Amino acid sequence: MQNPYLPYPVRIDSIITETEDRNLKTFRFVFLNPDDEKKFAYQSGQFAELSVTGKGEIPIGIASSPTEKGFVTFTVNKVGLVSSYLHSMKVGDIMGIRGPMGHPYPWDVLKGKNVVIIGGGFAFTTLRSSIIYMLHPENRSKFKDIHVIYGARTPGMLLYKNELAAWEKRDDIRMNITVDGTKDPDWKYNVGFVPTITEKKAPNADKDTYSIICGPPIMIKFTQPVLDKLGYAHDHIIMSLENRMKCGIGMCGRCNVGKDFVCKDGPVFTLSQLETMPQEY
Amino acid sequence: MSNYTDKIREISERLLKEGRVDMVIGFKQGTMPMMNEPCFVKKPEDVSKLVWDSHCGINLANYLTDRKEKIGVIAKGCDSRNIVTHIIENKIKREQLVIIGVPCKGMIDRRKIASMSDAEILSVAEQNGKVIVKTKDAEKRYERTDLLQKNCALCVHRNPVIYDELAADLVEEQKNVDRYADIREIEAMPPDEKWHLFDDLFSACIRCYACRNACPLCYCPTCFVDESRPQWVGKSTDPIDTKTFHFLRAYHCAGRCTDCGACERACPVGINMRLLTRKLEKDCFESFGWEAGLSLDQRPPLDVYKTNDPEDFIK
Amino acid sequence: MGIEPDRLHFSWISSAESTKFVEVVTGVTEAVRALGPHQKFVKTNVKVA
Amino acid sequence: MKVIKIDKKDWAGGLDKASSGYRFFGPVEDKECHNFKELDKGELPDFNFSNTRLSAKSVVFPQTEAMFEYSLDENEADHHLMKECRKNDAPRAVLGIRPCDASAFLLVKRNFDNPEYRDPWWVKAYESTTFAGLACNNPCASCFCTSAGCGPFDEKGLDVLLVDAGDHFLAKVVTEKGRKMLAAAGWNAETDADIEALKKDAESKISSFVPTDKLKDKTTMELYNAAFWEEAAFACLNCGTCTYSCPTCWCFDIQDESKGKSGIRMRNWDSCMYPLFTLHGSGHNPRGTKIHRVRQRFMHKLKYYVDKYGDGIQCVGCGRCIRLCPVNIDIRKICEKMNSYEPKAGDCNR
Repeated sequence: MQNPYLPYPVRIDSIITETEDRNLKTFRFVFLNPDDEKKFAYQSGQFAELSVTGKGEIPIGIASSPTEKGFVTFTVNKVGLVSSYLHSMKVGDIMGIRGPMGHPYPWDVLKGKNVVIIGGGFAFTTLRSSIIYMLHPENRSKFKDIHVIYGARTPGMLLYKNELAAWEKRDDIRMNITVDGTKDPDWKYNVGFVPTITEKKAPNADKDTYSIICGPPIMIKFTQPVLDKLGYAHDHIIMSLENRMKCGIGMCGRCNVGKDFVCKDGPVFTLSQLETMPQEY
Repeated sequence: MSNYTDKIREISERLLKEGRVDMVIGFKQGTMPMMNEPCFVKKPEDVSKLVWDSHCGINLANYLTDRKEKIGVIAKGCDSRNIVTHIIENKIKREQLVIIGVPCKGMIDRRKIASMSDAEILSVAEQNGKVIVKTKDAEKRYERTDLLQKNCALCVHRNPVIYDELAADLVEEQKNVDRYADIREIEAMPPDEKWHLFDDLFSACIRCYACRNACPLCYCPTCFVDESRPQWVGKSTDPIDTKTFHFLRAYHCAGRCTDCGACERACPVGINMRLLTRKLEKDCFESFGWEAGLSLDQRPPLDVYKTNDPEDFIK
Repeated sequence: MGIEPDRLHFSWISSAESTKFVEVVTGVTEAVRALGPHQKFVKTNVKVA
Repeated sequence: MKVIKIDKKDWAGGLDKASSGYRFFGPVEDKECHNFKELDKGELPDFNFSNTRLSAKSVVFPQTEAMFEYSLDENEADHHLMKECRKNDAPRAVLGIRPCDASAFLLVKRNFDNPEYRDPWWVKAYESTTFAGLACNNPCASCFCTSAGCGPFDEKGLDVLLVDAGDHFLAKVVTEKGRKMLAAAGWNAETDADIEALKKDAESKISSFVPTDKLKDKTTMELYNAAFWEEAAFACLNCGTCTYSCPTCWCFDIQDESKGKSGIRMRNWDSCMYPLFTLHGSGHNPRGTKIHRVRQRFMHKLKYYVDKYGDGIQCVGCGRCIRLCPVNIDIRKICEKMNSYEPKAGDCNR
């Protein structure tokens, strides 16, 4: 019997500090046993439990893409006991990851469709994974237009800055980067909150256009009416939820929203699904 | 007791009708023998829900914490003392409250009754100072005074210490009660013996925290057992963690506990944790002459420094 | 709580009372050494199923 | 199915004989109540009880259970790696478990043993256990097992059903596992004694009936938004008594605990009654109020579970939560309210 609680041992391969407040770091892990990488076959939108021995586990969205081989990456915000300790760890340290968990974004449904990615703050991780996945030469032709609207408080709070800059230069993805405000005179992208930029830049809805939206609750709250205004059907709006988790496999009982577990039945839900569920997230 | 119920309903109805309160907090008839359920009444026509009998042992001060409404609250002696403590500790304002005082003759110990009978108890009623306990095949009568909750038998503040209305005439306080005979016995034990006593006392604990949550003093937004950074107490059923929880909780209540007995009443496994809280109560009385919740004008002893505080333990 | 009386000491010592400080520390050390290692509030490893 | 007659004077001897092949668990009186514990060699279960204070779930799912052990000592080759703790999976038998508690394992099994994941510790403990249940000849007034898809003589969670018939037990063999245990004890006197009459008699003594038939017809949001929750939750202290005493509650927490350079990852029972259960790292709590938490408990048992598995409520009607609740919150009353609820215009939304 495969023990679903047993983490795969990994080594920290690199650590990048992403944001100017130093609260977000991207960890790249390499599996100690190469076979485990095969077992850890994932798709964009899934998450995993990062296990820090002696401290505990935290559920974190997978930031790398299945098209990137040899490692997995996670961007971790420093908030609690485990994440704070993780931030103090060094390259070469041994820990564990357990997963992949949950459902990915519905890639079967999204095939042949326009995809509008709307992200805010540090919730951009699985969206980064999705973009890398869709832009991969093998996959790009499977999707029509790709729009990205991504905002952070300031330029220094944006994740994956080098990649954002590289995507800006491409013509097969339409980038709309924005910040809430900046004093930087050289800032060449948008200024304004994500909902405002969405209203200006997102394509109008049609049956072939889906939006994936991840961000802080306040951003989601104000972006949703904008998408309504643009005519997006609620089953075309895809969201990813977060809740406190322990087991990650639907057993420990805390992350449920109605009868569904965020860990096992989510974290990806459409807005029309969420409308039939209690707002316990 | 039915006249208590009538009077409580009458007062509550008046308070609600006159708009002096938004809600009255009291008890409604329970579904099990010897159990009543704390409840609120917001409309004058609903006051018939309210009841009063010898099974209203839960401390209603617990339901006042941080509430914003104007509340009529039914208060026994111990409840009233905890209301005083709540007011002193800024958990509710005096102006928000209309206290409906209930002079109390003690609550009945449901565990004691259950332990005296092999058969399941189907009903418990009272008549002229007698308690009538019915099981499937038998009916037994007991003296009410023999069946009081342990804390009630030792109570010296049966009358509410603060009230705006009264549901009955004041009762005579019990005199010459030796509140601490058992505590003195424990104090006299050598350390090892004490340790074994506590080992045994808490061995059945399942860490459900019913004692803490039933206690009107335990309103911390994050209890020390739930703190994770740093973690004070382990979360397992390890006996050391269990004892740490009980000892620390008792200390947190030092100088505040009114011995209302809610902790013991709530415990699903019947742990006598009042042995700890009463030891601290005794110390506060002996060292500072302090009894909790008797006056709105005095700060609790652990809250103030006085030059004559006892310090013979300092070398 | 079952902790031996000699294991816990309280004392007022001013920063000027160096001699008293030495006396107290020596006294405490001796008293606690006489009692030996504390066994009661020590968690070895969690006893679990 | 076969019925074996066990003379009570052969009881201790049989258990002694079988004890070489089984670890026995049974009800034992401790202080003021009975609870399940592992029986010492020669110790007999005490059947002079109506039901144990806590359920028998801890036999399979202990309140604290070690999952992994680890070393933080970097001089050791396997430092920081989780190693599964060795468990005693030798055959066990639970003696005198009530049919309600035994059938609770079947409800819980759906959580721990499903097509996607199997919980190794729960599954191994469950599979290595033989359930020799004791029929309830005298159910309590607060029992409502027959309303919860169970009953005082219910066999579905059992391997053997023991019926106390005065100077002897009648043991109905329910499964092969049960047959083996009886054989190991050397009990083999087949009888054609009828236990149906005793069963009918016991069932007729159940006085509590709780309707559950309409729960599935309502939408989650109708029940979730129902107006009665504020009143239903008012008295609740948010202690974990109901959940810890419940045979069908399975929620748990995972914790690492280190001492020096080594430690264990363990799990402990947890409860939806506690605010910490769902508290996010950010401080946000999706079930931030008592009303949320009380509603979660009842909605889980009486609606979410019903919808998820389509096979009744997550409750066996043992009545423990009713008897032990310090403030008399009664699942029977809440279930009635939910079952008979008709949504009204003007109910608060969300």
